[in-house]
Amino acid sequence: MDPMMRLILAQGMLGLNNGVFYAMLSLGLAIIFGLLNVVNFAHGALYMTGAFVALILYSYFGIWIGMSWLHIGFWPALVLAPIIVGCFGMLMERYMLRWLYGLDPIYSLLLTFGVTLVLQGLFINFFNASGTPYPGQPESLRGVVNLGFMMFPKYRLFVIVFSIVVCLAVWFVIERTRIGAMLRAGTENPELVKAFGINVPLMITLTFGFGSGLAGLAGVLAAPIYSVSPLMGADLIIIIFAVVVIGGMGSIMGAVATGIALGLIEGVTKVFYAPAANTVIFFLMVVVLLVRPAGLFGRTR
Amino acid sequence: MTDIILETRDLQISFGGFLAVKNVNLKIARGTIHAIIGPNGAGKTTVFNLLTKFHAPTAGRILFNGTDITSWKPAEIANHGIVRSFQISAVFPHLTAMENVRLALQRRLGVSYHFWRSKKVLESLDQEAVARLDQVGLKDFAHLRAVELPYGRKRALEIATTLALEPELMLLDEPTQGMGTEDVGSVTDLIRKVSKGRTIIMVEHNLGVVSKLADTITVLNRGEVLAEGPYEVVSKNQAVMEAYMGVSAEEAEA
Amino acid sequence: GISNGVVKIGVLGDMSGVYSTGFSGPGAVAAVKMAVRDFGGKVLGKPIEVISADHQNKADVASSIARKWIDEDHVDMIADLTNSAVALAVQKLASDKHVITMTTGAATSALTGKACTKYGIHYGYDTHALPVGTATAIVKNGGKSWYFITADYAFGHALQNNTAQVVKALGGKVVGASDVPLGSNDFSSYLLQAQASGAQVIGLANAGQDTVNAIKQAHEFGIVQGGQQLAGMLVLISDVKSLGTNVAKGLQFTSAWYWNQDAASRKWMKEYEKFSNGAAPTFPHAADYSLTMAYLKAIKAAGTDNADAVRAELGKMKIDDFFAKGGQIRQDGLLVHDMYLLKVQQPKDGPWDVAKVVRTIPGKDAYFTLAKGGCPLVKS
Amino acid sequence: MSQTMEQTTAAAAAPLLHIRDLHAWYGESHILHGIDLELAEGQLITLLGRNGAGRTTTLRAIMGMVDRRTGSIQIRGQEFIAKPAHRIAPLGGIGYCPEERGIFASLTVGENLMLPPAVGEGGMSLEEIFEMFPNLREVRNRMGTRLSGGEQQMLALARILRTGARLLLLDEITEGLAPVIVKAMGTAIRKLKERGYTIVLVEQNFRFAAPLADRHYIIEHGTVIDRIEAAEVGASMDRLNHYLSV
Amino acid sequence: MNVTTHSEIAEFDALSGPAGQTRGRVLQAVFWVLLIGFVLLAPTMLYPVFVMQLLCFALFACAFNLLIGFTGLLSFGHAAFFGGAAYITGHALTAWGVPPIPGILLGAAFSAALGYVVGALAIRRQGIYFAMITLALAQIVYFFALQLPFTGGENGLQGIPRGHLFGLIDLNQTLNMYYFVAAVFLVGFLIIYRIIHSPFGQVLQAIRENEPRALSLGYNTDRYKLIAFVLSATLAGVAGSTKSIVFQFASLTDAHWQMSGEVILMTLLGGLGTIFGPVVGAFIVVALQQFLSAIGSWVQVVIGATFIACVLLFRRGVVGELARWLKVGSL
Ligand SMILES: Nc1ncnc2c1ncn2[C@@H]1O[C@H](COP(=O)(O)OP(=O)(O)OP(=O)(O)O)[C@@H](O)[C@H]1O
Ligand SMILES: Nc1ncnc2c1ncn2[C@@H]1O[C@H](COP(=O)(O)OP(=O)(O)OP(=O)(O)O)[C@@H](O)[C@H]1O
Ligand SMILES: [Mg+2]
Ligand SMILES: [Mg+2]
Repeated sequence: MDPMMRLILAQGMLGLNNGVFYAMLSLGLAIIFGLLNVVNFAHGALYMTGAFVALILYSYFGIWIGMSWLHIGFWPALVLAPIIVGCFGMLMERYMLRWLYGLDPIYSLLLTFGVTLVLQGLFINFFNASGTPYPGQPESLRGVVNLGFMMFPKYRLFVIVFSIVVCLAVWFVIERTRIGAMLRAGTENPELVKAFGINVPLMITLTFGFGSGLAGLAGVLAAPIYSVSPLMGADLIIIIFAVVVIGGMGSIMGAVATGIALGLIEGVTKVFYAPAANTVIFFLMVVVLLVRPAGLFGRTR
Repeated sequence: MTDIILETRDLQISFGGFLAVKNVNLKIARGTIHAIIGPNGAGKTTVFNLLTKFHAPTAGRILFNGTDITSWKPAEIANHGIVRSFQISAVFPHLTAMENVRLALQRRLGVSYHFWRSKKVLESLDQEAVARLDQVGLKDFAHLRAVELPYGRKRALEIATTLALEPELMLLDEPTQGMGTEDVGSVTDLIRKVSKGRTIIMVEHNLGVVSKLADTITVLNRGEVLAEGPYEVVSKNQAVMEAYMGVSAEEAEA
Repeated sequence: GISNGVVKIGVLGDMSGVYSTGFSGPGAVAAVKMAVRDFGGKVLGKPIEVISADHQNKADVASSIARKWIDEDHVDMIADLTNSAVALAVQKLASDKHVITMTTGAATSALTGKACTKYGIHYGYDTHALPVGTATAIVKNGGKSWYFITADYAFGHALQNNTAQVVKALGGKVVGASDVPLGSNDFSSYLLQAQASGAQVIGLANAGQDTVNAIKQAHEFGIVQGGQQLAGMLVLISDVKSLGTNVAKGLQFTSAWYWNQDAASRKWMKEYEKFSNGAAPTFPHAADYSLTMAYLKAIKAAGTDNADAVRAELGKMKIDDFFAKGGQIRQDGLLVHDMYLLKVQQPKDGPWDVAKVVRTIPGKDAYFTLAKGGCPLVKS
Repeated sequence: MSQTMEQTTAAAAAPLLHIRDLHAWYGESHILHGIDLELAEGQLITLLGRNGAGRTTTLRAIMGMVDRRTGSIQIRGQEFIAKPAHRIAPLGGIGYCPEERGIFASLTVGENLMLPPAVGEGGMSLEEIFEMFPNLREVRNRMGTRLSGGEQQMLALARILRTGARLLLLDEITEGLAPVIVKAMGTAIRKLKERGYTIVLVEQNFRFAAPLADRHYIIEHGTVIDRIEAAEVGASMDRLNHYLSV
Repeated sequence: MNVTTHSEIAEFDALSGPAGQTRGRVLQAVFWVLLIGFVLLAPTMLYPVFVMQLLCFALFACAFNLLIGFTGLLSFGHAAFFGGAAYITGHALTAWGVPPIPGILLGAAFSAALGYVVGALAIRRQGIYFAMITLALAQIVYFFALQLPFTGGENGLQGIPRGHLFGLIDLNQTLNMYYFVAAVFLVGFLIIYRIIHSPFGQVLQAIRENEPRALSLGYNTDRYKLIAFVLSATLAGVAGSTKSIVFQFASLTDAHWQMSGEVILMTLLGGLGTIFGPVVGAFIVVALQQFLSAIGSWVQVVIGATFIACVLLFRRGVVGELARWLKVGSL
């Protein structure tokens, strides 16, 4: 194979790897935005929290409870961390955001920004600003797979497949189940859904929890790849915002597709002009804004 | 032949495939009050939005004094004498009544972009602003902020502000909506008073008001013109009775 | 005499970022405090005080702290200054205000080269000294073509340049480089670029967690198995520890000091571990201790904490302790002393015995000469 | 517990729905200016009036879908004025069919049908519903908005019948429907009445409403200006025409 | 169509009758005296560099407030103007030897141009999208600050010479520098005060309160918003330029999104849409950072918690709450 082609494919794989994270995060953001009209700035911080929960479960929890031999590993963390982060999200919705409904959505953006700072600050204090490696990567996912054009770590392959499955599952839940139907109906006409006797406030809380949980899940998946650091969500959230502006908040699938596509574009950009890779998304955003102000999949609200 | 101030030709707009206004042809005669009625969701407000360029029509043309204004911007329309009010009271809540009116007068001075000048230059307009307020009976409230005015007075303020632009053509969207009976009366009188020398297009549900004020009525239904004419004619129209009142032919005869 | 009746040493380091575990951080503060204790807590009858702050690896944060320390708190000497951008900024600012800085964590050779100042001292190692050991050994072993993965700021670029010089001088060549932001957590795409370049050696012109991440991910992507060699240009034993000796096997790196190099060092290591509740020191920590001692001795010898007098005394002193062998602070502010080429080994003497000394590099070979450095002060 | 007993006994005597001096606002617009009405179990009343008179708003105020409301709304003796919107339907056993039908565009017909949770015992089964509205059976998997107006209206009605609600608030269910479907709706409403449902019907189509209703309320400008029993309709035709005519 | 889009930022429901207006005037006078008194006397009581920092941030916050408080636009990318101008001024002074005042003007001109581009793009979308777009565009600026050769990347621009004012007054003297900064601040503050109280300011307020209505009165609202954006960006640039001279430093911190967040906090804390609020807010935040620096990275936690408290408990901010409490219209 032509070495250039090889490199493009290889960077594309890494881009896909990033893309599934973008997809999962913008998915959660879109779900929350759809129902609550809240742009959750803390989404990146929740992602980071998810990664830390995994790290704590593995490396610290045992010590805290005086059983230093205890390491709660990756698989349990994959379940526990989203639940913990989801619960945190629900508390946040229930005790903070709820007071801001009906006000300009800018306030909820600012509130979640504040939450972001607090979470970041706390984790910096307890774990310092640099990354801590996550040692709990499961044995079964160690090693590489030969893709023909590159050696690709098994774990990353797992992340790509798993995330796509999660996105599809979320899509399925939202598009094909009764709960999803309630959510969609609530997005369209919350008043009427309330009039049917559905506890919309509770539904909102649970949805927020679910969206947050997705961020937490992405965090756990990221932990073994990137070292776990308090700032890991900070730069990501801005990229996710750009993804959202490009894709529009229109559809669940739109969020996922845009996320993955942008990851790929970013990856391939690395081949040609690496320094621009971090910014190519923002340039794309400008172009999309000029051509389609409502975003690719957006409807104006 | 009457003098036509505003004309629409096959005006049409669709929202994501839904035709909210279809093939509407209006001819508004200068100096008249023209009412648009129709069931909720018939497209009345949307027609207003089209006329004042808050929406761009998907098809059709709008002519104002014979000029094609279809592609103009909202601000331009206003500057050429077409001014609208809104279905829900539209004032600047934290400005005083006087400042509200003054904002409409201010454009005349041509200083609106002057960010380096003191707003004292605007004081030359105060007298006229108060006079305008007087016209709608708000003189005594000139220094209250709009948010503190009762609902009916806010509508009056809105009309005063609109008038201050000396519009050739005024568009009023449900001017009496949400008012007590007394207020309805006074606003009706007010509209009659200010209609002298200008053209008014209004949307109104209150047929009492419409019958008292309107020279011509257009009935919209599902985005289409159902009937048009003076009150006496329209109110006898069979289609209108059915669509608007839901009274069927036999019943009307009965 | 002593200004304000107290000698104040400010430890301005990275207390929470990428360099807080190996180079700087609480470990550096501990080393300085231990030196003060060992000196007796007083100099010329006046108390010695140590204050510290976190510069967050931001040069602007560092300079405003330094400015305040000097203006308001009357700090006499600023130590540590890990992070080259920080060190360059603070050294200039402090010298303008006649305050001595003794940089140790930062590596760029510009500190005593173009950017040298009257009161700035660079103590421990620099980007010139590092590749002399490591790169020479690798090129001589056949690693002729290099690709750099470089931390994108003063330090990384200096290290890359200095290394490239060594490589070229020995007949090797540089085929490319990727600049990576400090504290990046994903090196995979840069590693792939490096792999695609076909270079024999991937030189890591970075430090701390960055180096660790890069090496780890290179293993993850099978790059080492693919036949390319990794060369960490600045590696601490704590990095080797966190990589594990399996991943780090065969790695050679240059260090200013190794705790197991002689009896004095082993003894100091024990003391330090006791003083800091079991934390093991890295070579910058040892340097922090050594420079504090040197500074206090200079005050004692000068009989004052006046910067000019102390600086002059420091230049005259022979620096020869467990850390610096045959050391001398030159006019440009550089401490010249012996360096060591280490090679990773399976631990023998306890968990921290992760390497052995392969070669001692005499100070005069490791560091540039006064003339070559380009320090404007040196002309006369 | 004795209190609940009292309430139940009281409810038997009192009307099922009893509204007194109901005011409602959208934002600052004061839309309802004191509505009074009542109806007993099994009765059907209509709210008549011109466009914009406030009939829809009356129903929305009952459902808690206005920005502010005052006065009293009692259902089976229980006060609802302060209840949050999502508690009203289950507590009162109410089914609400909104003016614009409220079919959710992003849901299929089946999902629309299954969306409202049960609010009481004895809701109709799907079988019964498809028997009543055979058209719906064929379009089950279509998206909600791809239905004809008539089908949408049937769906809107059908989905609240599924919930077991016994008090139905129906807003202009014949609006924009072909005569044949209007007829079908009429049959459906009659059947419901026979089954003992209590119904509030907002209608423009007096001909449709007249034969079904026990009583008519005329609303204008947010208040009830007249009330005509079914038996008096013939005698009051002039009055009615006056209220309703253009 | 929903036309009730006026933003609820700084929603005063306090009554301000004629009594309230006189009280308001008196109070404004008090604030003016306090402010000018503080600016003149501060260096005798406080560390001058600290006060200079305060003033730079106060000006930055006031410039930002012009946009959010008086136009209703939340920009989440104002650091781009602050930091961008700092770099330009720093470069002009260092590389071209430009004197301080032309240097600041250059920085401001750059910010104005940048503000025009960013503003023109961002006003294509409203509300929350506006915020996200400004944030993303600021990220591009950050990227350039990191990549362009003259900015010094992560090192920043160091050792910017303070130079001499009119070739005479040596700004390396702390007090000279101080009074120069004080003058820049006061001039900037006066300009903002004037803009707010100009015919243009009236239109801005109208747009903030009810944009469709302003449009129907014939105001080209997009144009006004854009001009306001450019003005705000320019003044933010002046603040950034001045800060770069004070600290002799231009760095990525100045252009980072966290800086955009901080300026929002200052403004919110002091009171959106108030005249003196941003100054008070800036003082509180800078002082907090200064005095809390002893507890290290807890600063961020405290700042974040302040943010939350502010949004939940006193959205009007310190000065806004004070105005409401004293029942005066605006301060
Ligand atoms: N921006 C929009 N996007 C999509 N649909 C719209 C939009 N604006 C109006 N519509 C739809 O167009 C139709 C006409 O609405 P319009 O507001 O013009 O009615 P109206 O006659 O003014 O009614 P009302 O008397 O209730 O004010 C409605 O079905 C409405 O839902
Ligand atoms: N969301 C709203 N905000 C403000 N005013 C409203 C709103 N909805 C309705 N209105 C106004 O309230 C008044 C009463 O409306 P309502 O919909 O109750 O009338 P209706 O009697 O049901 O007439 P229709 O035949 O049009 O359905 C009207 O003037 C209408 O414009
Ligand atoms: Mg309307
Ligand atoms: Mg209705």
